[in-house]
Amino acid sequence: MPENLAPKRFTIPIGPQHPALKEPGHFQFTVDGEVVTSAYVRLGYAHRGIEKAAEERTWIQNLYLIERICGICSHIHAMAYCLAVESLANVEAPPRAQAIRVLVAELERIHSHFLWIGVSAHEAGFETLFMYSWRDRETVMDLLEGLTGNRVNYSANLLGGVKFDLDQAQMDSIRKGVDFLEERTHHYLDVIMHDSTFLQRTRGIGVMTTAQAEVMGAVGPTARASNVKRDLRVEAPYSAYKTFPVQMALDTRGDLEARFEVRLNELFESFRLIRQILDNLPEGPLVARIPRRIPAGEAVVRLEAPRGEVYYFVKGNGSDKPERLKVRTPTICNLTSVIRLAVGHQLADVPMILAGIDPCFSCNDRMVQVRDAATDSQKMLTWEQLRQHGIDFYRSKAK
Amino acid sequence: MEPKKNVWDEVVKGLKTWARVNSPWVLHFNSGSCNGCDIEILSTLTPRYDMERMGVKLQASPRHADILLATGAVTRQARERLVRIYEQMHEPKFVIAIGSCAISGGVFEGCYNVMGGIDQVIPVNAYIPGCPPRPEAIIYGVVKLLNSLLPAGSQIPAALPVPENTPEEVTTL
Amino acid sequence: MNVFLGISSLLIFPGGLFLVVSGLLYEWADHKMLALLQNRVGPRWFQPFADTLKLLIKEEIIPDGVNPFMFVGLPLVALAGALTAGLYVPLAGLAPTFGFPGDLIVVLYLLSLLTLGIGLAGANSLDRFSLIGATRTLTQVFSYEAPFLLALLGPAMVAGSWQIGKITAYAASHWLILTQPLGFLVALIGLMGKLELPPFDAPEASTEIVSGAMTEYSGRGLAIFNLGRAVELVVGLTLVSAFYLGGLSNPLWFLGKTLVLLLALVGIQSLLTRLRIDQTVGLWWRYGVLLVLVQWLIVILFRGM
Amino acid sequence: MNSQEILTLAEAIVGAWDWATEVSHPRPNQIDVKVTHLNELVPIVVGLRVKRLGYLCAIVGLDLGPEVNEMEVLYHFCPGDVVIGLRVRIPRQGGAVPSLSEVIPSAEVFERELHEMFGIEITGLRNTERLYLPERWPEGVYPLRKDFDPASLAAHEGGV
Repeated sequence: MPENLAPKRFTIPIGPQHPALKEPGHFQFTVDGEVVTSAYVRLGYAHRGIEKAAEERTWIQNLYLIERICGICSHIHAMAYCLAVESLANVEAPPRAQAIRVLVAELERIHSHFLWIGVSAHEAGFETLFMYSWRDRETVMDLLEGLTGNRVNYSANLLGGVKFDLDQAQMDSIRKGVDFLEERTHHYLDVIMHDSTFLQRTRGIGVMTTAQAEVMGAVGPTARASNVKRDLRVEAPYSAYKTFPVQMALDTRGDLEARFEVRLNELFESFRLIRQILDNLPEGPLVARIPRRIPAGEAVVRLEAPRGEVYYFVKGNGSDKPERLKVRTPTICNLTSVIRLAVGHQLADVPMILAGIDPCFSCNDRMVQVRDAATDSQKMLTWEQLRQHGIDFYRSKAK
Repeated sequence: MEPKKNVWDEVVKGLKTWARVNSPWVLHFNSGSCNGCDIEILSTLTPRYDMERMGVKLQASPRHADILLATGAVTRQARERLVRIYEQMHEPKFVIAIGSCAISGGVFEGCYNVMGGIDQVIPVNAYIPGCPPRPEAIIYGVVKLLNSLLPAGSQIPAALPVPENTPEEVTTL
Repeated sequence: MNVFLGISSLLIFPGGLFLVVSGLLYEWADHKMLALLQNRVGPRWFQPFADTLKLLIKEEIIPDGVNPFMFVGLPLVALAGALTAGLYVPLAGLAPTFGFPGDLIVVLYLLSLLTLGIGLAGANSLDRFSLIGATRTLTQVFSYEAPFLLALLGPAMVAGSWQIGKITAYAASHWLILTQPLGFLVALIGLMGKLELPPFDAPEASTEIVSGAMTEYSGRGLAIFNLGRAVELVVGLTLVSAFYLGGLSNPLWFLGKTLVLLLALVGIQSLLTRLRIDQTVGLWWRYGVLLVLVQWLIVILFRGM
Repeated sequence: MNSQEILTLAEAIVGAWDWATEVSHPRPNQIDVKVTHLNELVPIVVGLRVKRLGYLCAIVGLDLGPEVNEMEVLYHFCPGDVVIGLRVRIPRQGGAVPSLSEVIPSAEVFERELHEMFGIEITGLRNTERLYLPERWPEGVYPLRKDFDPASLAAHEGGV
């Protein structure tokens, strides 16, 4: 064994190509035996430079670019962009369009949470739950395809409204699909709360206290699992959430099991909301006219994506192209806090902790946190430097 | 004069292609995609589409894989990781570019951090268009690539009994 | 004549070829049942054959910083260990070809030779994933080996001999699963630990350490290791079913018994999440050993009376 | 605290005694504050933080273009449904902004993106390594500036 490799500690690179990550992210965990001593993340693999590209496309062309920031929450990004542009041009989407937008947003939340249950079960090594949850997810994918024509990136939004309408047959199929999904969610909630081997991998692991979540700025279900009351649909209701209020799903334990339960309890909220919207869908047109040249000004829009709060900032200069578009996605806030949680856990828990925040690097890679020097991961740093750097970093942070 | 056809060579060659076509192990690498294609690749392995009936298994290490499913417009950062992964794979290896981003950079063509399609970095054997391509399209692409390895005319046996009244052109891949 | 018979029993019937083919078929049965439990269609019957053949003809790369002799030699040692263990086990319900007093211990040693081979293969490379995989494989050996051996010694005690032939003869008359249920349970779970089936597949947990000790292997090395695993599956299943499910019987009935046992394994496999390595060791030393000792106590008291 | 109370409280903090700030209300639930003296930025942020209004949503960099030769940094704090915007103008070349990472840990990430994309110096930022631009990105090239042209990128790296 060459001498520089007979250390007490290794640096375990996870990613950019790694079965635990369905997307490219490069995490380096220095482990002492099986316990993680320091952790940092080097992303940027899915950074495509969307903000610069948005400045060279017209408002309408940008819609197709924005939808492809992230494949799982593409509707939320498009909806946020449309709301921002509509508030710049102070145009209000008609009530029917707003209700349909919220309907598709909630369907997307169901699809994203089912996907997440499968992926984190796969991280824990529970293949059957992965297979079952993804089989049930096909139901909501069929509903979305029935509505919008595409399983993923369904581009339901237009500037000023929505592209399609709902007829009676589609409403009935949605109701039937939602009933089936609700019954399955009860089953999964039961599995997650009572399956002993699964609990061994989630109970008491990756605990984040309320104060930590507050200071680190965690958002979405990760924050709500640590009893931080942050849910934009309740705090700052936007578009149709004003007429269809939502309750917040909270938990106090802040460990992985709590994050599972918060996301599943949220689903029940979404099912109720979808039925409520379907029952009293307001009549009226689908699109409001919006001028090609958007008047100058700035707009800030914040929405509740499946992973947390997404923030859009749009600045127009009166031409048909935006002057500046800024997107801050939820994963970056959760990632900075979760990387610090990984320290002290077993290496085997790390994929589960990472999966706990449902990271979406494609959203997130517009922005990332790098801690170590910009060294190529292949170049062997001496272990001592690496470890010392890690420990200094955390000692100074903890001060 | 055309070399005498040695029966033994034919049998060995036939056996080799039969083995390679019937157990294509797959490795997935996302070089900067919006993960729409990646979740469709994952859904081909789940119960409804289930590629395992074709012998396709998602492998964890490039050493075990024959086919590299590359998605996403290659970003500068992911570029040399993609090349290293391609070099770590053992011959005979194939690359399938999945999704319009992998083919030509798609909607992100022209962004400063994007290099465009996968074929600008590594040789690509099959392209599957779509944003994202449906799971059936991905399976169709993989099976078409495998059929291209077989001697002309023959095909992979359909893993599922084809219902009687399906039209002719559907069954011939 | 005797030499020819010896060689054919070594290479053809209960030995090499038959063992490898039945190993691959059992592996297919394992994957197919698992897939059906996860309501997927699952692989075709010739899938393991295609996988092994494809791996054998893949390009062979020996990574640098690795001792080439061990890199190539270890898979052969592992397969040899598993194959020789097959000779002492009553395959397909027929009497074992060779046997001598104490061959139960030899068989278990040969089977753990395979796991040792995999561990050393992992430790023999620069890749950090295989180093972690190797440590996990070897720690897991220490966790399930003792209870598994004790569970198999239960029937040996009752039969009064450590020769597999005699134990299976004794087991033919009375079904030891009824008299020693705890021992059967520990033997079954121990078998899952030995074969590294989930929930005990931490050593090659794909989502944490790529594929553990096997990360650097491909082509011939991986094919031979997989063959060794398949043979180990057959040997383990026949051993446990011969001891606990009423010894020898005609091959068809014996095949049925081993498939029922495999179905039980697959059922447990699909229900549980992968346990962390410290949890598996904790589980074995806290509950595994306890159960088996209680079983021994009952056996001693009952026989003593 | 409903949004009205938050608004009045924020108004009080920002407009207190002699901060050199101009406060405006572009939208019902929004306060826009132009901070003229750079060294007053951190005290205002500490004030907001103390009154539990300090949830930093994002830091936005705006390049007002080579002719105006100025850049603007926008800090958005969003307690509840109120948006409090602190706006700071700095010269385009060599402009520097004080770092908030001591007060708000999560600000470190946003500031590093700002530094990397606009070339704005952040005084007091602990590590300024390459964020999400690739490791071999040429120094001194800032993609989100108005006068950035991709051709120069190819020339630098020989079209890597």
